[in-house]
Amino acid sequence: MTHDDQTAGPRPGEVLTIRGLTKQFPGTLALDNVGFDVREGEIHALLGENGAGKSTLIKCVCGAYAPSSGEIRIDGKSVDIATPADATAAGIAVVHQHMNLVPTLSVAENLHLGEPLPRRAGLLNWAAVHKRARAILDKVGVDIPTSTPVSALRPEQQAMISIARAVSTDARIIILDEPTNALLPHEVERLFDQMRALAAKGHSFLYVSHRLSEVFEIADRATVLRDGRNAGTFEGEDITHEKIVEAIVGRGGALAERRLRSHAREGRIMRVRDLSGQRARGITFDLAPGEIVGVAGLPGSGADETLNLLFGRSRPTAGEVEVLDRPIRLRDPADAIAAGIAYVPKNRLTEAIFHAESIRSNVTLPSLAQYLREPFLRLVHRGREDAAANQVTAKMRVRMPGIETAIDDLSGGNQQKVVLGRWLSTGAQVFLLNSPTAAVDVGAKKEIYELIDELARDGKGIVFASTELEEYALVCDRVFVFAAGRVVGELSGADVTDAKIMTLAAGGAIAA
Amino acid sequence: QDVKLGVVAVNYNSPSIQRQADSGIAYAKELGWEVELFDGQGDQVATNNAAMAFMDRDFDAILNVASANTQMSGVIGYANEKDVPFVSTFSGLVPGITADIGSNNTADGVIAATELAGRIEGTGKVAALNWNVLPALIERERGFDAVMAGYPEIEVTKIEIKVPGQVDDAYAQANNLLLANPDLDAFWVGWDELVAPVVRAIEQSGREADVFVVSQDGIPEVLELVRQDGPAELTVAYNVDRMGVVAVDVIKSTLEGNPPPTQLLTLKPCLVTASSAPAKGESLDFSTCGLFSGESVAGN
Amino acid sequence: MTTSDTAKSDPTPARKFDWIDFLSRWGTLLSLVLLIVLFSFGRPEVFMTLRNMLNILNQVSILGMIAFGLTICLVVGLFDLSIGAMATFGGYFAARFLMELGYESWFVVVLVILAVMALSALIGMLNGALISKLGISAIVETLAMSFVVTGVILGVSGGRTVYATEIPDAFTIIGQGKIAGVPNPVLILLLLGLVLWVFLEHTQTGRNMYALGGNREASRLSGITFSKYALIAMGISGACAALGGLVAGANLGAGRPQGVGDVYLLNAFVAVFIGASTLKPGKFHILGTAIGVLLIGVINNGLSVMGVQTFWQYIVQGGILILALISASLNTVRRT
Amino acid sequence: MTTSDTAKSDPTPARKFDWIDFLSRWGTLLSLVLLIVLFSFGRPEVFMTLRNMLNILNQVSILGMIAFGLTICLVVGLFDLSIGAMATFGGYFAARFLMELGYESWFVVVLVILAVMALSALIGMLNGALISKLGISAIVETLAMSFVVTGVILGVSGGRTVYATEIPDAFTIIGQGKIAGVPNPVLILLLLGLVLWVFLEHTQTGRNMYALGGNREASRLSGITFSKYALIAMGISGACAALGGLVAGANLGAGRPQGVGDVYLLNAFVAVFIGASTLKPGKFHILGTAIGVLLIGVINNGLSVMGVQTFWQYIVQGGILILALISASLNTVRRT
Ligand SMILES: Nc1ncnc2c1ncn2[C@@H]1O[C@H](COP(=O)(O)OP(=O)(O)OP(=O)(O)O)[C@@H](O)[C@H]1O
Ligand SMILES: Nc1ncnc2c1ncn2[C@@H]1O[C@H](COP(=O)(O)OP(=O)(O)OP(=O)(O)O)[C@@H](O)[C@H]1O
Ligand SMILES: [Mg+2]
Ligand SMILES: [Mg+2]
Repeated sequence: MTHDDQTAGPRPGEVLTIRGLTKQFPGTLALDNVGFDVREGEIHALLGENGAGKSTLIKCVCGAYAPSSGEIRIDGKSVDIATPADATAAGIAVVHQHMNLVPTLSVAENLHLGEPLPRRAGLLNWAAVHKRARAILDKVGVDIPTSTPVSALRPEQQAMISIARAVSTDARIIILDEPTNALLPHEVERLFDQMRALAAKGHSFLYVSHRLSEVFEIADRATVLRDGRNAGTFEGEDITHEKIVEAIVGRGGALAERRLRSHAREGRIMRVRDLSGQRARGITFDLAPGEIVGVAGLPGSGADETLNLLFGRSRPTAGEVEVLDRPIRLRDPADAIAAGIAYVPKNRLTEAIFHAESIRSNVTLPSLAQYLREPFLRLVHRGREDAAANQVTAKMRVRMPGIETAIDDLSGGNQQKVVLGRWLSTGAQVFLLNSPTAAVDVGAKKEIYELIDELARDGKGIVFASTELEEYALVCDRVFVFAAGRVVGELSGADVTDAKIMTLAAGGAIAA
Repeated sequence: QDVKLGVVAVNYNSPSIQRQADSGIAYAKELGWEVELFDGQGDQVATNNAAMAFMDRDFDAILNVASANTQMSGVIGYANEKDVPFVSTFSGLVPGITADIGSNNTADGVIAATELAGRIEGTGKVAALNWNVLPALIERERGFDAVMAGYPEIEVTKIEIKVPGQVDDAYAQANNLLLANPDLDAFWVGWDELVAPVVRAIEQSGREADVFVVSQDGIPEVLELVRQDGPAELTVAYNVDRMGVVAVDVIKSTLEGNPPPTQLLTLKPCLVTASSAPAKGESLDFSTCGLFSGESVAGN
Repeated sequence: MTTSDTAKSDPTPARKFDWIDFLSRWGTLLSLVLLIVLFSFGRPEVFMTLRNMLNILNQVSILGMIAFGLTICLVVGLFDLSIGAMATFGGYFAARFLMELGYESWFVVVLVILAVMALSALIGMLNGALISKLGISAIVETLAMSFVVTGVILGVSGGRTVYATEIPDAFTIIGQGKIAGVPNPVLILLLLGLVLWVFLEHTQTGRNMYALGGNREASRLSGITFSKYALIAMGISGACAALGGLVAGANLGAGRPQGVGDVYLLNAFVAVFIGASTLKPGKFHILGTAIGVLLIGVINNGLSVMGVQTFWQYIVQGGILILALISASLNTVRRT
Repeated sequence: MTTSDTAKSDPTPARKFDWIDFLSRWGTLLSLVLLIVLFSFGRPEVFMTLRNMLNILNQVSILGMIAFGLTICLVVGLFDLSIGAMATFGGYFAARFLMELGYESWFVVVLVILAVMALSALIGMLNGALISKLGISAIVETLAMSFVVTGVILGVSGGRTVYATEIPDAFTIIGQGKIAGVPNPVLILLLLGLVLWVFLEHTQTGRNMYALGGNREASRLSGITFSKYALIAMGISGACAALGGLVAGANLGAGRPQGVGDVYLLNAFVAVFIGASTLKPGKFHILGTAIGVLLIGVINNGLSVMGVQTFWQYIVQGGILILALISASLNTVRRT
């Protein structure tokens, strides 16, 4: 690895040292005696499955959580970080996994969040605030007016604002928790350039991502956590795919293989003609039973929107949709569900899960109508509901103490299986899956791929979207690529590769 | 003897209700009775239920302090059934009660309105502020209307006051009226709580000399305002302390087998003007005060 | 392929008794029991009698009806501040209609009651429609509606109360009669509680309401239309408030155009929120609301029976509510 | 393999005038202007006079002070239902302390006012502490606190009003005096509005409050401590409510132990939420609140000057509030 040379040479000092860090949540030991260090000017990746403890570790380091025990040293000196403000004072800047910005405030104010704003005569000097904000944005190459409210920005723009804020400070330690989830490829590149430049100036990075390819590109060293414990720190030649994956999952060869065999059959399960909405236009395709069709594109290109339109989540302005040759009207998700369409949203925590409810409730909610004692009072037959919940969770191989357990107590992967499973009993024929493996670890990912494959084998039609381009090749029979609201290309068979998708999505042409 | 008296008040925290209740309770205790008080905190249903519960617990008599008897028909029916004396103060006459100790509100309205008409010499512009929900206030307005019917030269503007928020609303309404009617001569208000805000509005508009207020009740605050000879011209005062005592007296004699001859026992009110108002800190002497302005003029 | 299998072992090792969790679930109920014991020692001959227990139930019956209705719309995540005005509405218009009709028959009374409750449900559904279709704040919309309703009642009534003599006895008996020694309002309360409990816990509609209250977006994506349930919930809330006001009117034998519902508005919120800190912390439910209502009733009755002055009732009620909130929050707080 | 390249067209074509956006921003202000024009035509000799304008301002001044304070805590995302009780608290205790002290001096009056406001700020901060430290619902906690405060006032006062004659003139002048023809309450209102506007819009503390209101977790992670700002906001809200009650007491020359704040409570919420539908839809801000307060004042004064019956005032106020909410929501609704 080329960048290995940079970390060699005069042995750099340890900027951030973590020793014996333990965090006990009620019922969960999230961190168990974790220790590692981040050196001056290095980019240090922090890896691990969902729930391995990465975000918890970061929150302990930045004062959002109080660790149960352990020591944090900066420049070798033990520090007590009790609040986020303490962390800032100690020279730590963080981009958290979620919730970094205040949507109601302007870009300029968000860039200054929690910092003292420039003043004049006791009051805030807004001209100076906007000037500084402009400078910060220019540095990361973001061209957004600083007075725009953050709520008006697209997700990837919001992500860039969060990152800009962290890298603009003169913080010595910059922590990024899955910052690239919403970014476009060229923005990821620009972020990496920025990180390299800052690292060269002596800033240190702690970088969390599930995208291993990114890690191989950028990281000098990588520390892996598993079940809240150290599972090894890797450096230089040791940063290999096999070694890292093994450390992460605790077993080898967990990666799914390329999809080879299609389950598509004769016939047509869904017919879409000229479907249009606010952000996508003229979508036309047929879906065969057992077929898995991907919709791909950069964020905002219309791929996600296609799923939203097909589910009635966004209102179509024109077009026809038929399921099993019956025309349907899509004014609301309820219409789509009644027509036999299922939908797994991108954001599990905010769009899919009923918090503090049992696994049973989470599974049976959309299909409750099938377990009624009678149709008028709509009394639910509890026995039948329980049976259905047990059957679904068994089929989806959900690992749980029982169906009455609160869904929040499940790990991310198992929660996702519950979300998928809730559609098995609605009699859905068409499954719209938006990033069903988002923020799910390698092991659970593989299981979810298998479950999708099973659905196809059962003759369901599947429309699939993902933030990770590699997944299309693993999952789909063919892929529509979107740009600026329209389909710009169709790929199938061996042509489904991340490179070709990317080329089309970015507006290029592919030689036949 | 061993008498148990149940006292219910729909809103004990209202000062004049408190005085009626307290004077009655003090007197009953003097008589050696056992007394229990229930405060409905504005909830009439709870008040009714409490009265029922007293009777269920074999109390010997019920004293209802100032919650409209018209809304206690169930309680009164039950009292009759159980042969328990039901005496009320200032709560209106309805069939079935033993007695209501109060005042003749219509007559009081007539007194205040007549005095008002006399002071503006039977002609001019008058504003009436009232809340036409409480029976006693409706009766007072009826008296006011009867008098005004006899003076076609007097132009009356009626305003319904918002309750709750009556004090602030009376102030706002009086201000608006004074602005919109430069020729306004006087205010008639349904009850004394409205006097102070109306006086404030008059003073603020600088028309203390031309506009005055008349009212009914005789709460200490208004007695004081009247004494100061400002825009608060007069009020028809009730002897609230005596009402409680008389009520207990009536209960006592009823229990002894002598029910009152009439169900409506009215006490003599008292016309309070600047000349007849009690000195600061002293209370009104109902035995000597007059009922008509001529008496107080002659008395001086 | 190595596998260590220590991870997925017993998820709950034999822990010590979890006091905080216990308190957060049972604290309110415990304090209710404690108060009852306290008052029973204070005035054993009065407080702990069947009669007084029935009396307490009777005292809280109207509050209870209104609070039950409020529970439904809070389950969906909507505040309803119009319940005070709606209670007055129900009481006044039932009496007024009966007065205008002038028939002394059971049949007419039942018809009028149904009509008034239907009307109130319609107003509630209008609230629900405005809130869900236009996405405006329930708190403010219902507040605005309560102004409108208050104005309409005042306008129609001219401020005049409808009296017992103008109302058929068949109506007043609803508030004043007893069956087997139990006052009718208590029976109505129990029935309403039972119906709404079954509705919330055991019907699809109720379950969907809980889902909406838990995560509105996830519910929409599961095919549960918010606007429909907002309509139902606000309709139920309006109808229950009107029922409460109507029973109050029957109890008083009067149709008052003002001051009926206002007394119950705040207490209903107190009761429902005490309920949400009981048994299932963080969740609104009928049983919890019933406990909240009882707590208020016991405090007021007990302190009054003990001869404690009124202002203490305010202070104790406020204090207990704060304690209930604190105990319910313990579980959440210690997580961070 | 096909590729088309029609995609990259202009994302924002030259649009027609955006009526909906215009209405959602300016609708409330427009309706205020419309009402003023209407009333001016109705009673030109009365309504559109400087005296009546000052009169309107004077009438809304107390509501305004309370609503300004409420704005601050809503900015942070906290409801304060104790403002009614706190207004009563301020009015009563200022009068009571002055009565007990019995000095007729400016110095003592100022001292007492400061003491009462400090006390109210402390109670508000206690609310803030309970809410932020224990994570309990602000709505219910403040409701509970208002019960406690009401109880304390009733207990201390015994229900007795402190009258004008028992209060020094130096106090009543605060509510009754004028400077250059402008009533003192109006001056106090304007000053308070200015101070709080600068505070919210142009100080770090104010901006941090907006940040917390917009996203509490993001703010926390950026080092903005919720509990600190909850304390400040609730303290300000309590102090402003007490100030309003105190000026009301000075204006009417009475320290009333009940019935002062309750009316302002609901109207303050109405004003603040109308404000949040004005100019910056969805955001609470002082200027908006001022417009909301004015709207209420103009409706009440105008209808009353036109001789419209009281019940219409309730209906019109409720109706306008609903319209304001609808107009403010238009922008949001069409987005879906
Ligand atoms: N506030 C909390 N209360 C209780 N348990 C928690 C809390 N936050 C995290 N956990 C648990 O701690 C463990 C570590 O979670 P953490 O969020 O640190 O994982 P992660 O490595 O960041 O996962 P991901 O890759 O999904 O972001 C998980 O079991 C999680 O469920
Ligand atoms: N909020 C929580 N409260 C209590 N326990 C939790 C919570 N979140 C997770 N857990 C428990 O912590 C354990 C670890 O969760 P984690 O997310 O690490 O599972 P996992 O092994 O990664 O599963 P998967 O591979 O499916 O993601 C799980 O058994 C889960 O039951
Ligand atoms: Mg795992
Ligand atoms: Mg994480």
